[in-house]
Amino acid sequence: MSNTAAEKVRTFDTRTQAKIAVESPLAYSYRRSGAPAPTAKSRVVLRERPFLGHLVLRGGAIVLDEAVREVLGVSLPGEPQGLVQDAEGVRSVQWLSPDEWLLIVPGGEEFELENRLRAALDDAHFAISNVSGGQTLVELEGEAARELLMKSVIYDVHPSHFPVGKGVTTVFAKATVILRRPAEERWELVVRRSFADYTYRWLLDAGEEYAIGVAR
Amino acid sequence: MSQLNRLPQGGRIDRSRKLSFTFNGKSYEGHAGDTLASALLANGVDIVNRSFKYSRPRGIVAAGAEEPNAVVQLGATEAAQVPNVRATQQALYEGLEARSTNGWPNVQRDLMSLVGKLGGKFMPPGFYYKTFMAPASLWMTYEKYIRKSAGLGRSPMERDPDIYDHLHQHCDVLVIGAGPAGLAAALAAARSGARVILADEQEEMGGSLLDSRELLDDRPAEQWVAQVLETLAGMDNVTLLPRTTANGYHDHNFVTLHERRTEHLADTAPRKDGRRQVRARMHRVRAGRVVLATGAHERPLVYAGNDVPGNLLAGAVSTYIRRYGVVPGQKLVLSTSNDHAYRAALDWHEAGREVVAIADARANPDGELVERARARGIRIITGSAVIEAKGESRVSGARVATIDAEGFRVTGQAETLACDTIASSGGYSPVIHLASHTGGRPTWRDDLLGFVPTLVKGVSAAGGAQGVYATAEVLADGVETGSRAASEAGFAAAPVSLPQVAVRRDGAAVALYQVPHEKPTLRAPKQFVDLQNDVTAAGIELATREGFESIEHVKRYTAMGFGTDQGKLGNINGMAIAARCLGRSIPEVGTTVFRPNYTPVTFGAIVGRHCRELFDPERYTAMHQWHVEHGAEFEDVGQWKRPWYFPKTVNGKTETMHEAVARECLAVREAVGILDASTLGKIDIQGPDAREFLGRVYTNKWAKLAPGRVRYGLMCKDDGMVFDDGTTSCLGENHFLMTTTTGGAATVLEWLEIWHQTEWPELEVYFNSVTDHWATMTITGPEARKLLAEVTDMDLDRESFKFMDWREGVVAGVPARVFRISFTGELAFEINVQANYALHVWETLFAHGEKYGLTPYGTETMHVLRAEKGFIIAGQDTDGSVTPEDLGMQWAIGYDKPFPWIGKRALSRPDTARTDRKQLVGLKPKDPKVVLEEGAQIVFDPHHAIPMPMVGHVTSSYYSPTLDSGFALAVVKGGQQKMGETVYLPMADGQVHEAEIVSPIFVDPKGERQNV
Amino acid sequence: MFYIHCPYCGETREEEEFHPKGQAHIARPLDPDACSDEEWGDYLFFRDNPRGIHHELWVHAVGCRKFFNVTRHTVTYEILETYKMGEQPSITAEHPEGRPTDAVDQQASLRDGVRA
Amino acid sequence: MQRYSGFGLVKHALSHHENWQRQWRNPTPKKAYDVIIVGGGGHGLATAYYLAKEHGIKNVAVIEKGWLGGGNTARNTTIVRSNYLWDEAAALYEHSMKLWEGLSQDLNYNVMFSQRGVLNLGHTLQDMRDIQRRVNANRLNGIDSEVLDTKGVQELVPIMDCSKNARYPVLGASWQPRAGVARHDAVAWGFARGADAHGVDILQQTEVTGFKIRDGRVYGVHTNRGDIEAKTIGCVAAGNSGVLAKMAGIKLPLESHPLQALVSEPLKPVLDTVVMSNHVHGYISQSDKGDLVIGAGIDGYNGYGQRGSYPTVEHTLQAIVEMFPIFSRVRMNRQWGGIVDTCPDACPILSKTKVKGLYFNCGWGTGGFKATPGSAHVFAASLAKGEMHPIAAPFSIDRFNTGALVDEHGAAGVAH
Repeated sequence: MSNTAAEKVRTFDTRTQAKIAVESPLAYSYRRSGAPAPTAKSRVVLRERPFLGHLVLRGGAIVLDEAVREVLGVSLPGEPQGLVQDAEGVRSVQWLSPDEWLLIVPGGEEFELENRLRAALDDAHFAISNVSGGQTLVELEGEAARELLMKSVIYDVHPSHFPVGKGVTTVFAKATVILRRPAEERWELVVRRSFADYTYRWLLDAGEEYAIGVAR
Repeated sequence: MSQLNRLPQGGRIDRSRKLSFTFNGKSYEGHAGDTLASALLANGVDIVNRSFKYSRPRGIVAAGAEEPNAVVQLGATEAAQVPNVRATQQALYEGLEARSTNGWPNVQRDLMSLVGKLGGKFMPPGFYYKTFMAPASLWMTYEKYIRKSAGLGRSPMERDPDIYDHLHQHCDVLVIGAGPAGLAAALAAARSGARVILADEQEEMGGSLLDSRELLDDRPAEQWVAQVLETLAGMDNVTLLPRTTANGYHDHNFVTLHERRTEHLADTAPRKDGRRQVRARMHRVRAGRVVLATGAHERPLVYAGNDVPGNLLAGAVSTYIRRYGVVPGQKLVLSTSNDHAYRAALDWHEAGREVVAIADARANPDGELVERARARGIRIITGSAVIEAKGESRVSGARVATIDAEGFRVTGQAETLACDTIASSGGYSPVIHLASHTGGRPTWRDDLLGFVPTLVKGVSAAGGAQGVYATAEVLADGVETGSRAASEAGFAAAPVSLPQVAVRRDGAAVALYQVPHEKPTLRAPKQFVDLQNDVTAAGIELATREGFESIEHVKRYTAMGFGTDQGKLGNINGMAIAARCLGRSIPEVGTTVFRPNYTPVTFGAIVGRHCRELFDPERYTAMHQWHVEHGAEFEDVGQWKRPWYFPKTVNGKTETMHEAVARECLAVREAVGILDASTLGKIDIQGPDAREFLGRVYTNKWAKLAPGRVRYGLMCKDDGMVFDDGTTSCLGENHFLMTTTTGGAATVLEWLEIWHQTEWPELEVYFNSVTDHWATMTITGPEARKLLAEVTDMDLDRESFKFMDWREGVVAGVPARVFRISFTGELAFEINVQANYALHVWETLFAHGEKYGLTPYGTETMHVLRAEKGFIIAGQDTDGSVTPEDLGMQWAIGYDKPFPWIGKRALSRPDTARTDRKQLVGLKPKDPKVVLEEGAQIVFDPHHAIPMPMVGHVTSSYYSPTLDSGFALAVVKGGQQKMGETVYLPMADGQVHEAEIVSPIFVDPKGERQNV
Repeated sequence: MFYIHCPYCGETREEEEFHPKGQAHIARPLDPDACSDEEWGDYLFFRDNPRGIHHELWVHAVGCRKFFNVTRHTVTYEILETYKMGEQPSITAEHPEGRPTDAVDQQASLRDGVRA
Repeated sequence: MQRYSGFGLVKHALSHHENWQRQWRNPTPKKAYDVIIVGGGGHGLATAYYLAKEHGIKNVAVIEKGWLGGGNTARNTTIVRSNYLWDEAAALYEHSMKLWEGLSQDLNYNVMFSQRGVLNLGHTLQDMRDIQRRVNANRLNGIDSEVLDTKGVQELVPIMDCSKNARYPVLGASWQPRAGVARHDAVAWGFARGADAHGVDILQQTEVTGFKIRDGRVYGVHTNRGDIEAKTIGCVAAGNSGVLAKMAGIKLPLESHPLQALVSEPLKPVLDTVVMSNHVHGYISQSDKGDLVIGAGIDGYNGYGQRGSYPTVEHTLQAIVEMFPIFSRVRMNRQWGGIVDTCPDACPILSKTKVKGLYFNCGWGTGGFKATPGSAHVFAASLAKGEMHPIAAPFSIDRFNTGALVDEHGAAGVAH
């Protein structure tokens, strides 16, 4: 055991560089329910972005902001429902609660990011939990994406109420999702792994009206 | 017989499109744009149903949601059956098949009507309560026959082929009703830029303007409607929902709008572009402001024989003529208390049919419409009313007589006028239903002779819904209300121009509800108040005579207003009659309270997509696919699907559960088994006060748990009762990983948060769920170490990796945390890996495990193995009334911990401190072949008479292949002090099992096997 | 169905995102062992049940997961205010139109406020 | 009292129903009574009835602020059963069941008690363990109760989806054949008529505004129609009990919650038994009029508004359609809410208080209607004797301090 010393928090890289079969949370769903390919008639297209790095960051906004700026180069969204992305649009920080943020980064970056944040935060009272294996990101695009969301989430997704750069945790059918709008034409659902199949089947069912397609 | 009542022209129907349909098996034709009711009237169908109680023939009375009689069964196939469809609200479509809901052998000649005729007299309200009491034993037999006559339509007996859904809508202003007030309000609100939803229950928007005689800007009103609708349809901020009924108004401006998307097309939703369409959609609307523009319902007059087919509402007559081009008869008598109803006579006259007379209750009617009728030479009998309709299956005459000014007595000789149709109007009742759904009690206004809604914050009413009836005023009211709603929602009003409408001079109406008859009410021919429930004026009088004085009592005793029309026609009349009987005013008798729904809504629409496989989420672990492929039977644990057992099929024979579990158990005890334990809740706890926090929420001590070590913990509520348990590992000095039961994961996380957020915010600690991040597989059994050693280079030595230690390493190429904890009593390693790699690790273990006899096992085997060791399952061996002491877990209670941990104080209450509480013990059946029933009750004296004092029950019981015997865990009063004593379990089949109270640990009491 | 303003999210959200958790401002006795059985029973089980203004604890369960207080009328169901843990209500049964400002200012310390 | 019978009905019909008498009087309050019952719902009226009939105490007033039987008696889903888990609760409900079985004849008022049987479904292995535990306990307590497997359930209710394809397949059920439904309003009216016939004054539209208490003893009430005295007062006011208790300076461990129910449009008979499911959360029966009578869960917040939240209704109908897919096209006619006073252990309070002479009978949660005659019978005996009846004794308020709860949560759930 390497950490029997008085280490305060034990970090752990759960990812391997080895060539090992990985299964996204929707892998079972594709096999079970299929994945209709998008066609010209598809008014909404679903696409999973699997294997990203997901970190939950807890702590006070002021302290965390400094560290996030330093490490990620973006400022922490201090206002509720805020979602910010880095210049490349591949790393994001989302407000989840007054002391909780979700960081999503390209897969494989999360462990180093955690360590750098920990170093930057040093003695502050904070917590970082790696949840990369526990959730997946599902994108919805297309003219009917918003109406499909209206069938699914209780939150108001009208553009006047849900501009780009917003994200909320809300009720999706009988599950919970994090819903984000990173771009004008794109919505993202952050879905818990064990609910992913339910969410997928719901979207396929509710999306039938719009000839939903699944991009893989 | 082909549409004999259809006018050669007029109406909004599409005469180029003929639609054929059947009613009671007979074929008819109608037109696109017809309702089923208008098509039936066009074809001269008088009797559409038989009444509920007296089996009297009934015809169409109204043209909308208030129709009480024309309730039919729809559907061409079994699965497409729809019971209780109001013909007045059902659009006609090609091939529609409808039937009456009552009448045997058919609606024309109903044998039950004999019962009604003869027995009607013996069936006053409350008659069930007064009879069928002797002998008591026969009630169930009586009831069987009473039930046979119950109900209107019938349920389909096959699964619904259609689908339904919900749309979560949010808007600034929701306008309900697209008549003149609603259109004006929507236009005004929309112009201000607010997000507006306009919903209307009818096939077409426009409401009363669609059959209006009035000109708006010198054009027919319907042209103005078309123009406004076109404007609204072109605005981005407006959603138009025709065929959409606001059926429920809920707190804080939450409104359910039921949109019928395909019911006007077919009885089963047709496909569109090869894809399914939803039959109905429920819009769940959260509105900033709500405008009720729901209009008013006309009240019929209550006179003898007013239920005979051919009695209609005056307004309905106009609607059928003007909107559908149908005159529902040849000779009309109109009975009215107001001017507006004169439209019926004028329309009838213009249609070229005979208006026999107008009986006007007023002494000197002189309004504009009255004058117009006079000018056409229509006979007007003032100060009079139709006191009785003659005829049985169709009106054959109207008895008209003069009545006194109060409308209480017949003052003159009745004259019988030959006619086939009687239209009546007793005035108008604002449609206040939605406003009363949230508890607002309406207010009676004598000037309007009706109730107006009492409105809560955020809602307003416009037009007829608040008793404003003149078109010009209605339009102005609509604009004003719409603008105000938008401005309250934060949008500046924009100008809206109103059309010019000539102001009609109307005379004052008089109050008339029940029309007098020469005979007193109890002796007069039946005067119906609630047609659907066969409630008569006499019934109401009788109820008041028997002491039922509040309108709530009267309604319940007579069943008035409990029909599918919810008393839209009858309630005010009924209240007026009750008030008169009691010598009180209408508001003194009570007010009328309506509940959702405004009109009934199919369960399917309310359920939406939350049915069949989407009824409730099924949660899966990362290894689910493997379990399915390997034939697992699943157990529902919360929302999770967990493998229950893995039956093997050999030579076409599949193992029973008993066989599979025995095999799985032996594999673990003798070789090695593997369990998918991913569903256990996992909470990552970080912070300098994490340890202190654990000490407060667990009953046992945490101060000294070192990194690398794991401990079992028990959680109580502050009443001292156990509610969850699990192991918690120390990952670092300030870092712990807590596990919970599968079902308790969310509850425990919220439990930690509520204590942290509300009681101990000063503790520096954070909790995050990592349940889904990790997949957990437990390999357990004597061969577990050897197996694991094949796929890892971790040091698995028993000295360096002890029982209740955890270590990091790489398993099957994947970074893993491995915990040496055991729920089976065998050597065990719980391997946690990031879930995305889980299937690979699982399969790798199998690739190496065959030679060791690696056997997958499910929850059933897990239960047997843990029970053999006396390990509890929270929720199975506990039920919210069991303390840690009751469980014999004194070792897990830190009485001397400094902080008064949750649950501690309650343990010293008199009842929780008793020594004869029910305590967890083992039970060994005297006959080893017996597996006691879980839930079997335990007694000390099996010969005691019933009721027999029970001293406990079996909480867990299994056959143990290891012991080759049944064994059980149980709670028994004072059980911990009764080791070796015999208890009895008297069973339903008469057998009484005997069992010995023993320690709950059946296998390896010293715990040596898990320590190897 | 309620429309509830979450003081932490700064937005009014659907009731389905929230769970009611009983009466607000129930503090666990600091020294349980010093409590009589009656006092402990009172703490565990006895709650106000007013017909009128009531202070309740809710959690934004499907949202920010924060607990907060709701002042609500139990007959009209009108929500009069919501406020964070540690804060005191400004609207009470005694002051249905709002407490005088000096009373509001007398916020208890964070710890006491949260607990009571 | 004018006795009701089929023969009487014919006689009245021949006289055009002009000679029916009032079912109860509308008396003027007297200055004093031997006993006052506060609350004119089913339980209160029945308490007065049994006081007069069984204990000869006829100088009794029932004080009702609205109309008799206008509270939960008029708003429940009419299920009557006695298959409760714990001995104390089982004894109480079974006592009630036995009274139900002769109630129509006793009252000479047909309350239409229909013993069509109640099924409590099990959908998980733990459900089935709980069912077995409860049925075994019922049996040894002398209550008819048996465990059915899926096939047995399907035979009783052919229209239910008992297939393995269901999200939560039906694994079995408990079955109480003597259980059933009754006509709720008739129960209040029958007891009112019976009590009135024995001389009880039913004072409607009379609101208690306070208690007259001296030296720790109650001796009357203040009402909007003046003071009325009595040395023994029983409060049977369901959701309003807490408000009354507060007037007497007593605390009760009660919370009043909305409990919603709904009915479909009337249908031809299709469901002959009562089906209840705690797991998927819904219960259903079909009334003699043909309505499907459906009960929902309790809303989690306190509320006196006689309405709850819409999602509760949605979840209930989802459960109903899950169990009965053929009802998808049936329509919901009406929904409403009652106010149920719930105790922390899902059991009622039948208890003396610290104010001598003042008794409370409340906290029935979802169990009130079925308990009506039994609750009233033992409460009347307690008021008459000044000592709690043995069946009532375990339901004292003290249990919340001693910890001797009768926890029916596991067994009751949403069950009604």
